[in-house]
Amino acid sequence: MNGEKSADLLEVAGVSRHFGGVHALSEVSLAVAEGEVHALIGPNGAGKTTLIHQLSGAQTPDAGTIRFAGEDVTRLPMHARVARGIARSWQVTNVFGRLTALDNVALAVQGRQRDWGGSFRFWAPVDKERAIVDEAAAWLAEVGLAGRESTVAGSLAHGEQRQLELALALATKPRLLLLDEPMAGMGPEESERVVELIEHLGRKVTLLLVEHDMDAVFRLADRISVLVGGRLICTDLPDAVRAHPEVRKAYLGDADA
Amino acid sequence: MAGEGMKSALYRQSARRRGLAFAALLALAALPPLLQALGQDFYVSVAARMLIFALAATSLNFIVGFGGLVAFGHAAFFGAGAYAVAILAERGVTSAFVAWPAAAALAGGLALLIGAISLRTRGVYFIMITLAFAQMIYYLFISLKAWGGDDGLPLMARSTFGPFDLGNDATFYWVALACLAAALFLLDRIAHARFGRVLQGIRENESRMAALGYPVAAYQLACFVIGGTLAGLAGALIANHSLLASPNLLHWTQSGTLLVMVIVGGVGTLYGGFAGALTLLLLEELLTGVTVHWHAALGLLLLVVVFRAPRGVAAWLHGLFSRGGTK
Amino acid sequence: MTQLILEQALNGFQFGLMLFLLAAGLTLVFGIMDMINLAHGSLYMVGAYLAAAAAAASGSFVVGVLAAVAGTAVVGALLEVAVLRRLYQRDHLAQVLATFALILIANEAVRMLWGDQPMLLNAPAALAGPVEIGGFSYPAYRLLIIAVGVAVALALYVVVAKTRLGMWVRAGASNREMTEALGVNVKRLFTLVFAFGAGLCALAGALLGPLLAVQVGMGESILILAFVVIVIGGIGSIRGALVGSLLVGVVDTLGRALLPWLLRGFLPAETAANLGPALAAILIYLLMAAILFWKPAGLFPARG
Amino acid sequence: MNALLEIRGLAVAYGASQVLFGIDLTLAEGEVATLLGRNGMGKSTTLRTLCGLSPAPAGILAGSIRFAGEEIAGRAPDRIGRGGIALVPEGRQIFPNLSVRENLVAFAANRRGVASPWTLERVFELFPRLAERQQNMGNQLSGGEQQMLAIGRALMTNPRLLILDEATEGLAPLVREEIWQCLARLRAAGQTTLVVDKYVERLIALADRHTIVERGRVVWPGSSAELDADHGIWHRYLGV
Repeated sequence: MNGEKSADLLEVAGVSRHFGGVHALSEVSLAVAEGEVHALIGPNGAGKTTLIHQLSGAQTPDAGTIRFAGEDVTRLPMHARVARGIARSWQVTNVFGRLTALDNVALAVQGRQRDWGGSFRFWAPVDKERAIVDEAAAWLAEVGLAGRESTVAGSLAHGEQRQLELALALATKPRLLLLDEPMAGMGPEESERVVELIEHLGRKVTLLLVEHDMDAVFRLADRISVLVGGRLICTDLPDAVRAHPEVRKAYLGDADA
Repeated sequence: MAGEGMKSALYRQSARRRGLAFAALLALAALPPLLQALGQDFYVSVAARMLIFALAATSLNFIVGFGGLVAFGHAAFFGAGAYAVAILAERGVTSAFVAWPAAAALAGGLALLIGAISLRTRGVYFIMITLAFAQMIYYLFISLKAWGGDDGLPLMARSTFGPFDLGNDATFYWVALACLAAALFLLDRIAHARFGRVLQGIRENESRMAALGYPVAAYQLACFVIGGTLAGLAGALIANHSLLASPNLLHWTQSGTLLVMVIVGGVGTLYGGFAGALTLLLLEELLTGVTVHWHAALGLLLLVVVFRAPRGVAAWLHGLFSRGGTK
Repeated sequence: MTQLILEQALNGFQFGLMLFLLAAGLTLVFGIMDMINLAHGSLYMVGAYLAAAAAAASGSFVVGVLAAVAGTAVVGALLEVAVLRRLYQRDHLAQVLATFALILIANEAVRMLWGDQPMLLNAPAALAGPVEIGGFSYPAYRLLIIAVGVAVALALYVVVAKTRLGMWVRAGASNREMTEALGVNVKRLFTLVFAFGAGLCALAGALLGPLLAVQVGMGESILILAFVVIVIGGIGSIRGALVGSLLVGVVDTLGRALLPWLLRGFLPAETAANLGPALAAILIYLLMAAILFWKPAGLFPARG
Repeated sequence: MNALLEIRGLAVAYGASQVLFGIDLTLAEGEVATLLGRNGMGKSTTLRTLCGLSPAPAGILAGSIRFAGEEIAGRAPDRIGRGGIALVPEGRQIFPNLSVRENLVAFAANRRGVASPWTLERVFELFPRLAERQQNMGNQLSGGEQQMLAIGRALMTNPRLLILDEATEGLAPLVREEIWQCLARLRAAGQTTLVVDKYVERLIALADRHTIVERGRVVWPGSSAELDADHGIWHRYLGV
């Protein structure tokens, strides 16, 4: 899987980012192949979320390039990257809290429609556009939120909000989905549901997954990259990563090393 | 069932509300004959002025409340509309069908220019940069002697409007009312259309909208331009009303007054601008009759609004209604 | 010509220093509490009126100035405790509305106390004439303003840059919570800063009183300039306020004096006479828009 | 036993959502204690409440915090700070617009009249790198230097209780080691300390007692020896 350059959907080369004197990312290079589930792990503060920010366009790297499907997207703003097929979720739930679940997803579906002016339409009531409504409802069903359409997002349970967050990202129909700790703050049952959901998604879309739950990571990932102190120390198959001495030392703490 | 879910919580359209709006429109339309019957002809003109300010405040509320952009330079668009009409009239263009759209277009174009630059900034800096641009327009107009300088540019007569005589205060009032009603109807449609949904999303969570693929700044700019255009129309009306394009219309305190109207009326509600303009101008009428120091009284009342009715008069009244009303 | 340029440059410098007195308090209030205070200009007006009244009563300009500074500082502290403190947690719109209301109230209060007519505040007789410096003559009173302005700016610099109080203020502007956790009573610190800023306003009002009219509404026009200054400088930054003040003072004053003359060089006389003042009047706003375009958080951003 | 800090039944909520459901913790003068648990289990909230930061005071639903014999739950943060509790916060939060030297001297105090109080010289002795960079502004420092500055800044208030929230997070291994050594030296000097961190093995070596928090509740209190003896506990509550 490693050698074939053409199969890499995402190619990150020498990406660095610093904040004041803090080097959050130092020359990170990473390739994600089309169709794989790629996990990104590392201790808190290792720069995982910062890397997701660079990839999604929330921030721009100080150095290095990011290529997506062969195109250099390093300087593109976030919305342009979404149009090319990069979607993301947030570590802290980031939905439209005062809109209904269906309204939330409808916004995502509507954002994809770029026919005659896209959303620059000022007259026709959007409530009557069946295509948007139906598709949004379908995405909610896909992530297991059927029946919760008219609940205001802010009053959904925490786990449900995480599911909604996934539906929002999916409804942009991405080729690459960046998931930043999709199970953060979830109970065991909720986590299990999301793991199953991601397992299911992994067959349809390329995933880059940041997660702390190691059971989930080893169960889901085709390959794992380890980030420590802003540097990428290895990318390998799960078993190899598990055995990697440097990873054990750096990531699992000095506990068993 | 899914269709029901699509209704957004903030902007619910209902037959009852449409009925109320229609009734209010009829009542407002019946005002001139009523005042004339009472022998209070003078107040027809006062009422027309309130409607014009209601339009200006409504256009600002669309930017501030619906677009989530706190702009402090709305006087620029209001005043530019007024000057456009006066300048055209000076050159012999007196038809409302030419001059008023021209005024709106000029204000809209100005909004496009100012918005495109200002939207690079956020928050307080956006407030200040819109103020800076408005000040530029203000000083530009008062410095140019050809446009009347400090004295402003007078109009010989109100615009011609097909067969209707705008010189008649009642006719002018009805035209102003029609403009306001049309603007409210338009903004209500926009709020419920795709564009309105996007603005609502941006106001709620800007970064999330960008992550759904929306070029946020483009939508905000469009919103800014729509608000500016409507303010230009209000400006055209106010110049006709007072037969003067006054530099006072461009002054920053005018921007402040419009903003105060919006906040008093209720930020982000369709009728907030209307309610605020009405409240403020009525208070002005009432208080000037009671005390020469009516500004102080108004100030105290505004403080009461800030601390007692933080979501505006419209919401406060609504609260009173729903508490005392049915159910 | 050199005489004119030099004189106008000094006038600009002097005006800039007075702007700094206003902007210093405003930028701290804005920076630390994230509070838009439109009523800041009213404190300047109150200061000028207090100075005029106290000077008239005592017959001494100096007494007038000192009374104005002390009195306005007290008014500022009271205002902060009674009204503004309740607004820190509110959004900018509520702050705009409330402080707009305070402007209305302050203007009427002044009108009730001192009437509609502008008040007279005369510079001390000893400083009425010009001073000769190597063939260049300049009004003595304006020189005094420059001297006082420079002295206050220096004192303020020392306080902000060198004392613990100044460090607390700067720390509070960048991270209020941490400043509190380290044992500083930010609430009280802020009342103090506010009173101090009000005193500076009064100083500017009292010193400018003999040059400009002491009248109702005098605060509003200068308030906008003070806001321009702090936005150019970067909200919350004293250094930014100083640089911004001098920039605005000099650009504005020199622009008004020289632009019409410069334009005459390559434009027809009539066009130049028309365009000159217009361009000069909007120069500082152009400056501000340009700075915000390239540096959206001002020249010296105080936060991260 | 004369406890310096005694937390009893502390329950805290952010708005409508309760995050602490009764935390108990006791710390004697001169001791080093830890608060352990996975992310989002309530460790930071406990520390923040202790320092009077949000969600306190409105968020405190029940419980008491006694410090040096006084009830401090709900007190304003500046009073708690002056009362002798110093926080080294998560994310360091040094003042970017103050120089290194200013960050240290701005809040220096010796309210207890300690015989050999913390001074600039002593902090520079502890972290020589800060001495080299004392004229730099806070935002020009590297992550490790910022962490040292945050610790130095807290020490300059001569606290009776020093609190560290994730002080080794996001640091390179070598720098992290420096922080651990610094904590060991502070301990030897008798500094009472409460630590939140992830490296259990290092904490066992450093601290006297440990409290494990899970979903806002204390699930295990005990000594270093007890924790060291029972690796099952690590894996159940702290495992990665």
